[in-house]
Order: sequence, then C-alpha cells, then structure tokens
Amino acid sequence: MPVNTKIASKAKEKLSAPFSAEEGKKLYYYLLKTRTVDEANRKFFRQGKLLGTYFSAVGQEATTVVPTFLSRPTDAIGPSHREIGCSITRGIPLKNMLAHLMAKRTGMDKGKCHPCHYGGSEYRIITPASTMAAQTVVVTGCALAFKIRGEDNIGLGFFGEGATAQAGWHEAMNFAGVQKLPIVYICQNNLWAESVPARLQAAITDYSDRAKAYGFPGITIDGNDVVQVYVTVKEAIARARCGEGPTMVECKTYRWYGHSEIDPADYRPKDELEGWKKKDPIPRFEKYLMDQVMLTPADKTKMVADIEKELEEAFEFADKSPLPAPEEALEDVYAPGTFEDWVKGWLK
Amino acid sequence: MPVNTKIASKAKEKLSAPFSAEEGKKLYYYLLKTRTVDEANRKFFRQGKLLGTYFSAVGQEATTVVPTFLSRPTDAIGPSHREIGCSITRGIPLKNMLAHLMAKRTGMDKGKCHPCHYGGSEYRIITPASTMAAQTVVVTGCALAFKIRGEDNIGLGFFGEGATAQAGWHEAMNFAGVQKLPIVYICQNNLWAESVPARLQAAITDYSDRAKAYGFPGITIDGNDVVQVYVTVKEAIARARCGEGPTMVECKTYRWYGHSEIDPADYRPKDELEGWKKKDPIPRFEKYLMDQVMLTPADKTKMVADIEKELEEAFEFADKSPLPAPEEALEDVYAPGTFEDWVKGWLK
Amino acid sequence: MRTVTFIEAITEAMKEEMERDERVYVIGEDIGIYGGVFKATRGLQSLFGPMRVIDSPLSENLIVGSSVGAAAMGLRPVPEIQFSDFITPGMDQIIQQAAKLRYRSGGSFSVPLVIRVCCGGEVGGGLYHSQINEAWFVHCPGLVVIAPAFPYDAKGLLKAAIRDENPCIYFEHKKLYRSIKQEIPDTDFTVPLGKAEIKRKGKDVTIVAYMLMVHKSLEAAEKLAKEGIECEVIDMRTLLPIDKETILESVKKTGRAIIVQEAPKTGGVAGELSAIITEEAFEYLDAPIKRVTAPDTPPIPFSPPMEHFWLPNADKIIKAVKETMAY
Amino acid sequence: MRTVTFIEAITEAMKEEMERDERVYVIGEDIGIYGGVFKATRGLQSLFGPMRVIDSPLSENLIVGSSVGAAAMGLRPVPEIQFSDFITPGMDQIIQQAAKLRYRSGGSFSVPLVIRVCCGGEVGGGLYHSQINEAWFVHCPGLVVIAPAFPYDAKGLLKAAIRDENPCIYFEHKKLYRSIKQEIPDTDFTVPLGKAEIKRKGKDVTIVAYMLMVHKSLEAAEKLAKEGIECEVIDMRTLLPIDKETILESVKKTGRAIIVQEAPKTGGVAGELSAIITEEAFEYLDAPIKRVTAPDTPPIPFSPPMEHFWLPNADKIIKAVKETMAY
Ligand SMILES: Cc1ncc(C[n+]2csc(CCOP(=O)(O)OP(=O)(O)O)c2C)c(N)n1
Ligand SMILES: Cc1ncc(C[n+]2csc(CCOP(=O)(O)OP(=O)(O)O)c2C)c(N)n1
Ligand SMILES: [Mg+2]
Ligand SMILES: [Mg+2]
Repeated sequence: MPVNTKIASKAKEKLSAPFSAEEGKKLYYYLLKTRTVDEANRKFFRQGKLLGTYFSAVGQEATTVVPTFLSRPTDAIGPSHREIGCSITRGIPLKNMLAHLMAKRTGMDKGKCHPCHYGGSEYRIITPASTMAAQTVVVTGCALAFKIRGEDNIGLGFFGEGATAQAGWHEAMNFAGVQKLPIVYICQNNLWAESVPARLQAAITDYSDRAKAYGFPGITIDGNDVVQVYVTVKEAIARARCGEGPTMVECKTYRWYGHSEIDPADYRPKDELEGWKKKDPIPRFEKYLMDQVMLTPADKTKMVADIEKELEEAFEFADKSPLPAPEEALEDVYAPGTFEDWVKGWLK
Repeated sequence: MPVNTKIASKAKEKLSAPFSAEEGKKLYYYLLKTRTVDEANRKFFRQGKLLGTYFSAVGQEATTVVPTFLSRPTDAIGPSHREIGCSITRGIPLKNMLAHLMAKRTGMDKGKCHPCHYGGSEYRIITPASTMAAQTVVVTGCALAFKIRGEDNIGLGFFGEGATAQAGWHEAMNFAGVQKLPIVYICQNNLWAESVPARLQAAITDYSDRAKAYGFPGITIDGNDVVQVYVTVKEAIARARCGEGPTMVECKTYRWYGHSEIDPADYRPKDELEGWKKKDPIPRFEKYLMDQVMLTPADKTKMVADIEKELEEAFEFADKSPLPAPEEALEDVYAPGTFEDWVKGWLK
Repeated sequence: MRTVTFIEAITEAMKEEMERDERVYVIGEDIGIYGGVFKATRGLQSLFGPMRVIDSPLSENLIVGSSVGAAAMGLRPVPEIQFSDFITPGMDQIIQQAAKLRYRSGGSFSVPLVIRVCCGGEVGGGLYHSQINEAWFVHCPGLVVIAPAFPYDAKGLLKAAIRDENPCIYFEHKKLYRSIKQEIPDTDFTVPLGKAEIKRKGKDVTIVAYMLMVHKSLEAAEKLAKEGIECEVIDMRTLLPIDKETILESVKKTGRAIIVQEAPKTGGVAGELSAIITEEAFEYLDAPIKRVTAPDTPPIPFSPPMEHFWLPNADKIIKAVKETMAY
Repeated sequence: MRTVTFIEAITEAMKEEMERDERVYVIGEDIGIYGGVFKATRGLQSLFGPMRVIDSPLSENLIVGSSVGAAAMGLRPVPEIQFSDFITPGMDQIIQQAAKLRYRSGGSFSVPLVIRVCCGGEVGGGLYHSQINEAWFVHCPGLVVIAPAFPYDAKGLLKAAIRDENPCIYFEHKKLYRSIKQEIPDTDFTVPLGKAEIKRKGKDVTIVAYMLMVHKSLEAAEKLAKEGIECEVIDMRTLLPIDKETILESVKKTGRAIIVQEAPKTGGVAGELSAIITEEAFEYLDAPIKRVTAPDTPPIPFSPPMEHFWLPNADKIIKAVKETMAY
C-alpha cells in the first residue's frame, strides 16, 4: 500500500464486487441496522426515554460498520463516542445497548458510564471514556499485547479528526510505528469537532498525512463509499495481521446532526449538510448491491422488518429493566473479592 | 522553502560566505566560547565543584549557537537541558551560569531548579523544566503572544529527537501550524535519548518529516555544518518574522559524552563517536573562516585568551558566591507581595 | 444593582477585563463562534476577534502550555478547560510549568494566567462530565485555587484572578451556571483572593464548604434552624492559599465542625481542612470533625439513583450536624 | 535468608514474577539495554528479550496507556515512570483509564497493571527529580497506591501487586535504593496490599509514616527512647486503600499521633490520615495531631541548604513529638 495515497480509486475501477453476495448482504444489513437504530435512538431521546445526551453517527455508518465487519471477534476495538456501528456489527445485543442509553442496570456498563460509550470485554470493545483519543492509546496497547503474545489478532482504533490533535494520540501512533504493531487506525474526518472546523484543528487537508510522521502508510478515502472503505480497510487489516505494521485510513465523511442531540449545529454553513446527504453511504451501497444483483427489494423488506422487531423488543426490554440500586454505585471499583470492606464501609 | 527538503545543499554551493567577516568572527567566538565553557564545566564537575549532575552539549554547538546568534534579544527561546549554547550566545553572564551550576544564590535560578537549566526573563530564555518538550509548548505560547500583539518577534524552540515523541510536543507543533505562528523549531537529533537510539524513538529517519503532519516546512540538515545551519535557520527565521509561519529544522548532530556526566554511555557502538568527532563543527567552521580569510590565528589566540579570562573570573565569582540561606526555599512561590503570610507562616 | 446568573457573572468578568486590559485573551475548545459549550464566552469573539478569543484544537496541554508562554511574555491568558474531566491531559503544563516557572526561575518569570475549569456533578453528566479534581491543585504550591459559589464572588474573584500576578485555577460548578442568581453592583468590583466568607452566621456548628456544597449547606442550615440548631456556613471561595483564620475563628466559637466536599472522600480537600482545625483549634473542639463527602468510587456514576446516592446533599449534611450536636 | 538492598529487592520481584508468569512484561524509558537509570531492570532484557522488556519512546502517556490496553487483553504490564516528576504527562491514562476502566465498564474489564514510579528527595535532585506526587493518586478510587520503606516489603508488595487484579501504582523512593538493606527469605513471599505494619512498638505516641519518612521516624524514635519517650512507628506500606484499623488501634493506645510526610504540607496524605483519626478516634486523643511535612513550596529546591531546610527529618519529628508530649 503506498504511503499517503490520496483518495484511492481502486474500488471504483473494480467491475466485480470484492465480496460475495452473502457478504454484501450482511454488510448492508449492519449498515441499515446501524442507521435504523441510530435514528430510533434520536427519536427516543426526543421523547425523553434516554438519559443524559445522545451522540448520533448518522451519515458516518460506513466508517465504523465496514472495518468492524472485516474484523474477527478476537480483534480489539478502541472506539470513541460515535461508534455505534462498531457495537452493532460486533454484536452487542440491541437490548443491552438501549439499556445502556437508559442508564439501566442491564446496560453493558450497568448504568455507570455515559451514553453512547458502548463496550465490554466479551466483545473486545474497550468501553470508551469521553476523554478524546484515550482509547487510541489503549487499543494500541491491545495491539502490543497481541504482538507480545504472538497472536494474529489486530487492533482497530477509531477517532475523529479532532482527536488527532490530542497529546496521547501522537504517542500511540508513534509507538505503533516503532513497534510495527498490528493495528489499523480509522480516522473519521467528519469535518467538525463539536463546533470547531477541521481547518482550526490542523493545517492540513488530508489527515492521513499524519501517518507519514510515524513511518507507516496513511491513506485518504471517501468514507461514504462502502466499497472503497471495504477494499482499503481489508488490505490494511491484512497488512496488520501478517506483521507489516499499522495503517491509518482517513475516511472523509460527515456528521448529519449536532455534536450531540442538544447541539443545533448552527455554526455550520447551511448548504454543507445538503451536499453530504446526497453522498449518503447507505443508498449508494444499496444501489451498488442492487446493480450487482446482490440485494433484492424483498431482502431489504425482510431486513427492515427484522431490525424493527429486534429494536422493538430491545426497547421493551430496556424500558422495563430496572435502574441500578443506589448502592450499586459502590460496585466494580476494585476487582471482585478485593478491598470490599474499604468501599462498602461507606454503608456503615 | 520547500517542504521536507532533505539535507539542503544550498550553503555548500555558495562560494562567498553568507555573512560578513565581522559576523563570521563573532559566530566563531560564541562557538568557541560554548565549547570551552562546556569542557571546563565538565572538568569542574569531575573536580566536585558543581552540584547535582551536568549535561554536556559538546559536539552540538552549531545547533544552539547559530540560531541564537541569528535571533534578536527580544525573540523568545525555549530551551531544553542541552542548550548551553543559547545562553552563552544570548549573553547570560558566565558568572551567573557558573553560579547556577554550583547552586549558588547568584545563579539565575537562585539555586532553586536543576543544573544546566539556564534561563531568565531578562534574556527571554524560558528557564527550562526537566520535563522534556514542555518548553516547546511554552515557547509556542510566546510566539502566540507575539502574534496577538502584532510584534515581529519570533520564538525559537529547541528539543532533542527524543522529545518529539512527547505528547505536548505534538499539540504545540499542531497549533503552531494552525495559527501560522512566528516560530522556528530546532530539533537536535543527536541520535540518542539517554540510552534510547533514535530508531526506537520513531520509525522515521528524518525527524523533519514530522513537520509535514502539521502543515509547515521541515528540513533536515547537517547540524555540524555551521554555514548550513546559518543559511537554513536564517531563512526560517525570516519566514517566521514576516508571518509565513513555522519551520522545523532537524539538525543531525551528536552528543560526544554521556547523557549527563554520570553516564558512561557504554550502550553506544564503539566507533560511532570517532566518526562524529571527525565532523566536529568547530574546526570545520574554523577552517572555513580561515579559508575565507575571515579569521586569523591571531584572532583565535585573542579569543581563547579572552574566554579563559572571563571563565576564570566567572569561576571565582561563582565559587565565592554564597549558597542560598535555608529559608530562601520560601521565596518566589508567589508573586512579590502576594500570599506571603501563607508561605512564610511556615517559619512560625 | 442587577440580578445575574452565575454564568452571566463569569461572562461579564471576562468581557470587562478584556475591555479594560488588552493583554487579556481567552483560548479553549469551542469558545469562539460557538461561545463555549455552556456559553460562558458567548459574544466575546464578535467583540474581540479571533486572536483574542481563540478556538483551539482539541489540545488541553497546548491550551494551558501556550498560555504559560504568553503569560511569560506579558499577556494575561484565560484558558478554558471544557470539562474538568479533561484536565488530565493538561496536568503537566499546570503542575510542572504554570505553578513552578516563577519558582524555578528564581522569581524571574511571572505567570499571570487564569485557567477556567468547568466542573461538578448533579447534572447527570456521568463519569466523564462530572469530575472536579480540585484536590490535586490544592496540593500544588505556586497555584491559586479558586472555587466560587455565588455570582458576586464568581465575578469578583475572576476579575481579581485576571489582575493577579500568579497562576490561578478557577473552578466553575456547572450546576450553578443557571440555577443561582444574585444581585451584583453595576460598577467594577473584585473579591480578594485567599479569603473565605461566612455566608450564614451561627453559634452551634461550623459548616465549611465550597461551590455547590455551599448551597447544600445553606439549605441544611435553614432546615436545622427550624429545629433550633444554628449553623455557621463558611464559603471557602479560595481553596489555596487556605484562609485558616476564618475557619479557626468560627470553630473556636462553635466548637463543632462539618466539612462538606462534593468529591470522593479520601485524599480530598476536606481532609486537609479537618487536619488544620485539629492542629490549630483542638482544645476548642467539643466533638469530632465530620466530613460529608462522596464515597470512594470514581466520580460520578451516571444512572440517577447512583448519582443521587453518591452526591452529598442537605439531608446528609443535616444528619452529620445532628450526630455532631449529639456527641 | 539473604541481605539485599531496596533496589535489588525490586529487581528480584520483577525477575521472579516474569519467570513465574509469562504474561508479565515491563516497559519504560531506558529500561532495556541500559537497565534503567537506577538499574532497577538491570539484566532483565537479556533474560526476557526486547518484547518483554520494552524500551519505549519518551512517552509517558503511552507507557501507561498501552499498558491499560495490554492489561485489558490479559497481560500483566509493569510500566515504569522514570521519575515521578514526569508522571504528569501520563496522568490522563492513570486517572481516566487505568483507575476507571473497570468501573465504567460495569466490571467487565480488569486492568491488572503495576506502574512503578521512582520518586523522592534527599538526593539533590532539585525541582524535577525529587517529586513524589502520591497524594493525587490517593484521591483516585480504583487505584491501589503502594509505598514501601523496606526491602522485604518492597519485594513482597511488588509481587503482590503484580498478582493483583487491580491497577496499582507503586512508589519507589530513590534515596532508599542503595541506602537500605535487609534480610529477606530465599523463598517466594508476598506482602498483603492494604495493610500497614507497626515497625516499632511504643506506648507514648504514634508516628505514622511511609517510604523514606519511616526511616526518619525510626531514627527519631531511637533517640526519643533514650529520653524515655516510646514511639510506636507505623509504616503505612499501602496508601490506598488505607489501613485505618492499624492506625486507630495504635492511637487509641497512645492517645497521641504524629504524621510524617515528605511532600509539601497542604493537600497531602498526612491531612487525610489526620482527618481519619479525628473522625474515628477523637475521644482517645490527648493532644492535637501534628503533621511533620515539607513547607508549601514546589518540591524540592535544589541547593543543599534549601533542600535540607525543606525536607522533614528526625530532628523535626523529635521536636513535634516533644511538643505533643508536652501538650
Ligand atoms: C480530552 C478531551 N477534550 C475535550 C473533550 C470535549 N469534546 C468531546 S467530543 C469533542 C470533539 C471531538 O471531535 P472529533 O474527534 O472530530 O470527533 P467527532 O465528534 O467529530 O466524531 C470535544 C472537544 C473531550 N471529550 N475530551
Ligand atoms: C517527560 C520526561 N520524561 C522523561 C525524562 C527523562 N529524560 C531526560 S533527558 C531524556 C532523553 C532526552 O532525549 P532527547 O530529547 O533526544 O535530548 P538529548 O538528551 O539527546 O539532548 C529523558 C528520557 C524527562 N526529562 N522528561
Ligand atoms: Mg470530527
Ligand atoms: Mg537526543
């Protein structure tokens, strides 16, 4: 893979799809599911069903779903706050995700963390902190563990373009380069970090240029082109898995809504969103699959129905789930069986 | 100036010197003085005259002396621990420098900081902390101040190749790029960070490649070639001063002795030092000046004598200076006239 | 006189100081066009332009560290940390640079800056939008640590901090932003750094608190007054240097002390205040000093029942006061 | 039994744990070929290779943060911070990641790692090679904070920490490295985390200390014994969780307490310990609890007269004990 290749066009030139019909269909399913759940969550939020806030990733699905789809369940994922697509594709049950958003005991975090911070060790998704780029460092450590152990698992590190300005991000990338770690970094450049435009975040246009400073390939692609993401990330994962070291893939994409649901995002130019909506990754991919006769309208209808049903059940499960008991605040501070007297002494 | 130009060769091609005889002589004087004082300090250290430890910069003089020589007294300098050349060239009196190394009250830090941490506001040299790269961030802030105020002062940020792996370094460089700050970053790549070779510090050969990630020019030069450093840094300073933004100049050089005087540096390959001693910047420059008839042996003899005399007097001054009184530990915590009762209350 | 909210007081202080002194500038994430995630800097960029109201990259180390450099060159930066939970990437510059540059340079450099930090819970912010972390800075000589509870103090202290020659860290409790209003003068005023204030007089027990906990303490005091217990409520306002005199004088009068702290108990500021009282007013104490704090878990679990269980409140203060009175 | 120095005890602990458990690895600056700036990891790289003894770049955030990730994947990293003064760039990963990953994941992730931190003064290290900064971590629930004073404890606690499922931070006082020797068993042993130990029995006054200050306290106790004052010296060994029982039991017996802390006074661990004693053993106290600490200036001024003035020592402890006894 060439260093710093700009807007790779390989995928476009391919006439035949780089995946089987079955694979293509599955991929579409996850994209659709992510979109559907995300929009439903926004609705639940407005209805007051969710707690705190909600970070939508609508418009960016390709950049999280595809890499996760291409990974193995034993590969580690270091997500940030806009990676609902990773969780859905890796298979965190919707019911637990919904419960998480409602701060219920049955959420993966048992109501402890913060909305949209999906993760859990059984999924090898590092439950994120809100501190930007921190998971990039952590997942780099996962990749180090794989290298030390001689396993062929890889790490997948997700971050926004804003997070690339963070201190720790630099240290992680640099170390991954030095140690040729098995990891793929996915930069979701959605042009905005809350209200801060990318031009105030860095004096470069293509954030993949940053990879060069660490001695490994960086590539910028159209993050709304599922096929391009597929081809690029697949190759990057293959490189990582066979010991050729890290790759950074910058996906140009766009956040349709506010930073979170309480942000009207009125700092953005009016027509920017409209332009990006035309590049919506999901209809584009749907058309591609239908053109390739890999997906039929009937398939889609069934998928929609399946997803709706699962979502409905999930919502019901979450809604009926209990909130944590107050004293559960004292759980999970230390490992089970250690220092319990210290923490629980509070109750006396 | 081109982005990421490797080993610029402009200077070499020049037939006539890029400076006047008077300038060349002065520059030689500072180089010689830095070398002489540095070697003398090493001797004083071995004689037990200095306290703590001592960081020699012998072999690296060109990279600190020349940029400082090219700067104005109102330009801010953010040094690290190996920048004796900045202090000497900017004009911190030798007697205060020696007193600093002896932890005397007459040192610039009044005995408070740590050896070789030369600085002071009257010299616009940020007294360094030992925390690597921290001054890079601070001096970037100085450059920001100049830009906010609309002054044409610039910042000069010095760091080793090791420091480029630090978190804060990244944030500073990135911000300098975004704001096009008036600053020149000098990376002294002496191939080692204590015992850690540059190849374990980053997976790149030329650290100037890092500048590209921040959207400003990086250039790698022979840091032991005074003329090349002169030409390159002069241009970089001119760019900074007229609002064209930062430049990173990577100077390949070599630390002749241990990380500090208590380090035998036996982790380095035996012959590496010998090779670099042949590239000693000072005789090279001396020969150049003599070839250009800008310096005569008589000039040199006088300089040596002047420096020796100043050094002798400085040593005597420092040696006779008192150590701080114990309670001076309670001075300079807060600004004069503020919270004195709080700090001095200790004495009750 | 005019009534302002806590956050309006903060905005006004910045605006007035920027008008008064062209060396003052602000820098932080989302503070320019957006006016800050809580709108503390609303309107400032259009008044003072993008070089005095700087939208920084996502870089806390730079936000603080560049301010140290600019302060050393004579400016008066007011950097903002969007949430105190995100202060950790900036710790190096706060602790090793801002707090120590004067000392390590033998007094040669001054570092007049004010780091504004949005902090605190009871807003459902969960583990990463509720922290305070004030205790670390109280253990950092060279810093001035400010923690107001009322709009008047918020404005007066922020102005005083901006005019002060020392590096200050100024905690703003986000729960107070819009929930607390107060009348303040129309004319320029400052509140002295390093001075606590008695916010309610009382003879039976001293309650020492800061930020949101002052309000909880006052609420408790009102209720207790109905039962005949008169609490003296001290608002620390500045956490470093500590105004020992105000505390000690009060405790010498009441003989009983409760210290209220929103953060987890162990290693917090309440412990320090308790130790000072024991050291310097032991013979006046009629009962052990009690601390009302959060438990020793990461601050603050997200789900409402846990957040409520976790946070100190008026009821918990009342309980502690009664136990102390019954001792 | 064999006599080892403090640093040998530490090296042995790492070596033995790496032999016992292949999940254990070490990472840090200059720790490989060089064997560490104080030689704590000497010889380990040639035994275990560069993938288990990793020379990291100059990146404290990465040193800690990568260890969090590796621990989450089941390894047992032992990252080293070369000097505690340089822990600030790693604070974010320690506080927000290592200490909170278990909690924020609802107990899903374990983070078994041990951050070794070289710290402390009395070695002429000046402002940036003398800090300890332990207090910040004592205010960070989720962490275990370890601070040994003797080779036996150093080895036993480090082994226990490496085997523990919790994120531990292990402070090593550099002054102790070669100045303290002790006999230790040839066979495997651990020392339990979270338990203080009485290092000297006494009936008159309790002295609570940790790391270097334990030795200063014992020195003071020896001298005081000649004057007929019998001090009980408690070595905290672990600073979080705090072994309250050992302290309280002792104070209930002696009725008097001195707490010794090397760091600046305000906001330090001594304040917390004092507050605990007041809260839970008030009625047993015959005199105010005294703290013997450094003054509130940045730690530690370089020049010898100032360093000596600054640091707590046996004489200062003796003075405090006598004042307490005379109360
Ligand atoms: C260390 C840190 N600083 C500040 C914040 C506040 N914050 C949350 S998200 C965000 C912007 C992130 O932008 P980007 O990385 O581009 O991700 P996006 O939201 O666009 O997906 C900021 C500043 C934070 N979470 N962490
Ligand atoms: C934040 C931080 N971490 C670790 C150290 C310890 N340390 C001092 S100098 C040094 C190596 C610096 O290497 P480089 O930047 O190349 O400068 P050089 O010594 O080669 O001039 C290290 C690791 C430090 N001073 N600061
Ligand atoms: Mg973004
Ligand atoms: Mg170097």
